[in-house]
Amino acid sequence: MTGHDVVFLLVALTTAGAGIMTVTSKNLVHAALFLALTLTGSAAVFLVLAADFVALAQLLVNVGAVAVLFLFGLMLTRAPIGREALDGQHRGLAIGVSGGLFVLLSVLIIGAFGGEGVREVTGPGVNEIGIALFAQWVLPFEVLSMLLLAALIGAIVLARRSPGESGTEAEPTHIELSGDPSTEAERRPELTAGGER
Amino acid sequence: MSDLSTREKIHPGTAPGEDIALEIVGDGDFATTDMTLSIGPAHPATHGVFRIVLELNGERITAARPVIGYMHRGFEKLAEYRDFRQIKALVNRHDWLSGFSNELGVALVVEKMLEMEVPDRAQWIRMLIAEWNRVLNHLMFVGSFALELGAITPMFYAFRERDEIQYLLEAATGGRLHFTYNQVGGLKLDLPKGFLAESVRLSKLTQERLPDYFDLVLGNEIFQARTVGVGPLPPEVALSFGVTGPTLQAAGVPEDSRVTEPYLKYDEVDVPVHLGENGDSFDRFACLLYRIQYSLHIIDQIHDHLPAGPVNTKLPKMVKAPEGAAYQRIENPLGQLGYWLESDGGRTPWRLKMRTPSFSNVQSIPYLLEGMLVPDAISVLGSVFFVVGDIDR
Amino acid sequence: MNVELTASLSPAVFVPAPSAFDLDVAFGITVAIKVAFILALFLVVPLVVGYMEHKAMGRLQHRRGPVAAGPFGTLQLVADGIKFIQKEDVIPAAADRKVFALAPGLALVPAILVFLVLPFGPGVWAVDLELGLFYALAISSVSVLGVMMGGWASANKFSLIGGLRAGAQLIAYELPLILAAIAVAVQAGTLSLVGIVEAQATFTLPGTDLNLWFVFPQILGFVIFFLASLAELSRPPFDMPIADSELVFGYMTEYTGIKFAMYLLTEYAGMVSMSALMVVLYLGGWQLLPGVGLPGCEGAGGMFDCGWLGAIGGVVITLAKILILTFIMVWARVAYPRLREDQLQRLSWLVLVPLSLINLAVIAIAKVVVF
Amino acid sequence: MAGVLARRDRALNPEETEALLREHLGEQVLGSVVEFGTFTCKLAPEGWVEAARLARDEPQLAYDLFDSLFGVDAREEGFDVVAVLYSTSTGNRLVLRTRVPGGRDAPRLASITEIYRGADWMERETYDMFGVVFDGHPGLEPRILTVENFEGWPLRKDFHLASRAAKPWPGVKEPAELDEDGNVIERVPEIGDAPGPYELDKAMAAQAKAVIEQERVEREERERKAAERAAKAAERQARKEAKARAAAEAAAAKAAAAEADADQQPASSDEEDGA
Repeated sequence: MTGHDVVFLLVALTTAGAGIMTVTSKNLVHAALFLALTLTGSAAVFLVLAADFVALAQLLVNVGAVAVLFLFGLMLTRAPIGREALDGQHRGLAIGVSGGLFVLLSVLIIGAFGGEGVREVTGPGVNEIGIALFAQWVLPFEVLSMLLLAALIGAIVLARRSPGESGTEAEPTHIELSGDPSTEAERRPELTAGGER
Repeated sequence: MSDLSTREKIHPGTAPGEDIALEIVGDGDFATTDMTLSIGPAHPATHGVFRIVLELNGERITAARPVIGYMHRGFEKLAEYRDFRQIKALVNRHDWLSGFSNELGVALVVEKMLEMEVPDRAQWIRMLIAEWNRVLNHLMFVGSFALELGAITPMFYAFRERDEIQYLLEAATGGRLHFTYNQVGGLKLDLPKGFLAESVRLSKLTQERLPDYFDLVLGNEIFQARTVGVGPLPPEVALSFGVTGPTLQAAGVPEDSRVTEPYLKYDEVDVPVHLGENGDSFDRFACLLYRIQYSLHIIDQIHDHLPAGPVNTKLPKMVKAPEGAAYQRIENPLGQLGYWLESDGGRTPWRLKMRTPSFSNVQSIPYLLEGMLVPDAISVLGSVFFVVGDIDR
Repeated sequence: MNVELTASLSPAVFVPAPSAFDLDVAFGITVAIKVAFILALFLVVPLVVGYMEHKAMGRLQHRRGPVAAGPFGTLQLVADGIKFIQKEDVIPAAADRKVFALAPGLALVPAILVFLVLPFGPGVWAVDLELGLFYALAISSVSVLGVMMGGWASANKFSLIGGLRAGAQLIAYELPLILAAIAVAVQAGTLSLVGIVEAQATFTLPGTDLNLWFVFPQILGFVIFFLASLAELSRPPFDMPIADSELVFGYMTEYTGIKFAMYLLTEYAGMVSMSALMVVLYLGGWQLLPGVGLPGCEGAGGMFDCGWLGAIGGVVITLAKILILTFIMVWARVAYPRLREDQLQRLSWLVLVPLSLINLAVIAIAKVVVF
Repeated sequence: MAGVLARRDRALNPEETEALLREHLGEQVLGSVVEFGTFTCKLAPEGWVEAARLARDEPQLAYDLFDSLFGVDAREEGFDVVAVLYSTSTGNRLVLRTRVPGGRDAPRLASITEIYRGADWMERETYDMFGVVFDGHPGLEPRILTVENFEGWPLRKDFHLASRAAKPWPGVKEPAELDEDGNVIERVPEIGDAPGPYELDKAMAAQAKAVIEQERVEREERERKAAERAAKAAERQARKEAKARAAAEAAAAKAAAAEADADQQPASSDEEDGA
């Protein structure tokens, strides 16, 4: 076992551990943080395998942006501050799906590379990747970007409500109430009451 | 001095920040939880012990509730246990940034009840010091409002001027915050030798430096972006709340006690008043800055008019106001200050009501904040000028 | 010192030794010296920048700045550091203790790691990666995780809002930052930071002998990069995550002592590393003036293959440029109020992103047609 | 500003204002007075809200600036509520004043928050300071200026200053002293007799009273002892002096005797002791 193997093993074990913690954490934010650690770990795995570009892309996109968005969404919506736990409702389903995926991927990977050990490869440099992406595979690349664009637009449509829709959004009270405060008092009695109770 | 074209884009009636980029509200799975954010009692933006409870949806304020009273010191009660001449040492403490104006109000109302003739020189000196006090107060707000918007420099600029004015007033009164220079019937002492020369020099110096503030703050693009159209206060609402001072003038209401109900010798000098258009944070701040400029203009006129003569009158050994009630209002730096003095003919007031400008001004804050973003709340809190002691008394 | 323009990251971080005892001793010593030097820079340069900020702000505000600690107040930040170490480490009762404790470290570590690839002078860098620029941008984007963790774990609403704002700000400004940097990479034809410096030293205006830094053809990109880095660092006028008049002190509200100092150090280290990146990408690295090489240096524009004199001169020039850039950041802080969060988002998505795309397109076309 | 002042020609004078108010409110206008240049209109409490509405809406009055609203202690008759209104268009000031029904025990008045927004906090303050309840106010509680669990109504005259009860005001100008005619000003309480509803007030007063009493007892004790000591000392002194005088007389007698008996036999020692 070479030093290389030891490093790989350590990184891989950390990543796997973080992955398990991700799905077992009862605190949503902890889970998201462990997800970030898992993604960082997989970036490290790529690094050990001499795939620099993929590793850094993983870091930049998945850790720097996706994990941050995850955290952002959680904190903005319902994540309790501090130590309160939040338990999932679909534990069985989740175990089933992830277990199935794990088996599927394991079978595929072992079937494809099972005979070979971990070995150092000199991956393609960034020049080669660029040429491959923008010359040989340019059509799939563009199709993929269209898919992402569609997803983006879909997200905006979902998130944005048109002004006329029902909801709790506060109406611009400033305009209507020109001189008569009684309407305001009726609508928001707790406001004019003032103070805390 | 500033480019107001950006203001024209804002329709006068729209709620502030209506077309916002990130709008995260909704039902069902996308619903966000509301948050109650308590700003204060000790918070950088409240400059004093003042609390405002905000109900937030994201960063948008759905309701605001000021909580006051942390600094209530019962001055109205204390005044009932003081001789008419002693009250002035109490009242210059409620609005600690305009001590002289406060005690001036009490002196005037007591003199009104005693039907006392105050020497001309005393009246002119009172005007002079009151206007300097106004400049002192407004400079503080120029600095602190900019600081609340994140600009740290105007504060230091303002304190550069403030320090010199403080020295000037200290030379005359012996005090820096609580001057206690007024007396019933005049002033404690005459001006010291060399005061007028220094006053003239300082007035000129401050006028020379004023364009710095207009450029650095009022002309700043980010400042305009943060204040134009933020927290517009319609004039009729402002009047209904009893909002006065620069906050009311920003709404375009020409109301200034020095002009509409002149006291002292304000009817003998030219008192310009700057009026805003929309009553938003920008206008409020502009009115404040112009008030500094115009106060210095008044100070210059006082320098030319100041007569010779005594500065106080001999008081009887026992000051007893006749039975009855009198009301006197003066234009404090922050707005209209009113003293309702009711006497039963004894040595102490039966009732002294302090009608302070901050109390009424702050009352309008919940109205202004609804539907705004948290940073706008800071912009509104900073531009509806108030001193916490002046709210709670 | 020789130039390694095509080194890969993996040999540097994980030494590919077939046997653990078969290390090249000389190589190891070189790496150790370089790492020590970079760490020393990491600890000293932010202090210098901090001192400069104190003094510059003081002068710009009609006051003197620190004068008491050390000659001309130079030791003020050292004194502050000692004070921070002595302070009690307060953790709020409701806080998530582990996350709370980890967060400042997580913010600080990427700031150190970025220094690994920054070239400060001829041969003065810890490692020259083929993907240096990519590495620097990727690593520095991780810092915000520490900020968001701190904001959430403090169990304070002001902190939480601060953390959220930091996250929103990072997402919004990452894009123009990277797009502006890509334009430089396109023009230089490499992602290596040393390679970019070399490309600038040898780049001439087409049709003339005039040597130019990339700031001249890409002035737009430079401005975008500068603004975006201000936003990434939460420096005024984009300091909404801290916003002391609104959020008390944003995500740092509950932090005290050494943890607070770590956040502060992250900010100053970020100022230095972002300025260093700007120096490398746009301002010709350690080149004194366009077309002027360093004394005693040869290779690409008289900037590589230097003796000790040239190396020291290069470091001095780089640091001077960094100080000038950080001074501009301080200047902006003194002159401007703070923007509002939604105005900041609008500035990014509606102004900077389109402009940086235009910049990229123009540079790419020019690269093919003109350069 | 000049334009504003020009419009003031149309302003009603106090008599006209009162006539206008009487026209609409009839009997509810109880009277009016111009004191120190301020026109005060006294109203029956039933006409309170209507008068405020009239003052705001009547175009000739147009009192648009809500200046202030506050209470005044009216001794055993209860409390007055005073509202100060100002018109930015006419430059007139109108003071509305009414005696709150319900006496000192249950003062209640209708709220004018419907008419003036600014009345909201002003009425809360009046409630906080005097205990006047305003019907129709959106929420008088929690107390606006004092702490939430504060007991008592601070600005009522029967609420005495705790500090003043505990320690008399130092200085010769103290209003609690006798005035020049030698009369005590009645409404300043004597030490310790504050009937204020505030428990701390009482406790502090009692404590202060106890301390003062204790001091007085100690002082008297000290004085008594000092007097006793002085008396004893005087007694001793007197005895001593008497003794000395006697000795001196004896010595003189002896000397005289010695002189007289110089030629005779010397006197015995027993005789000397007896003296």
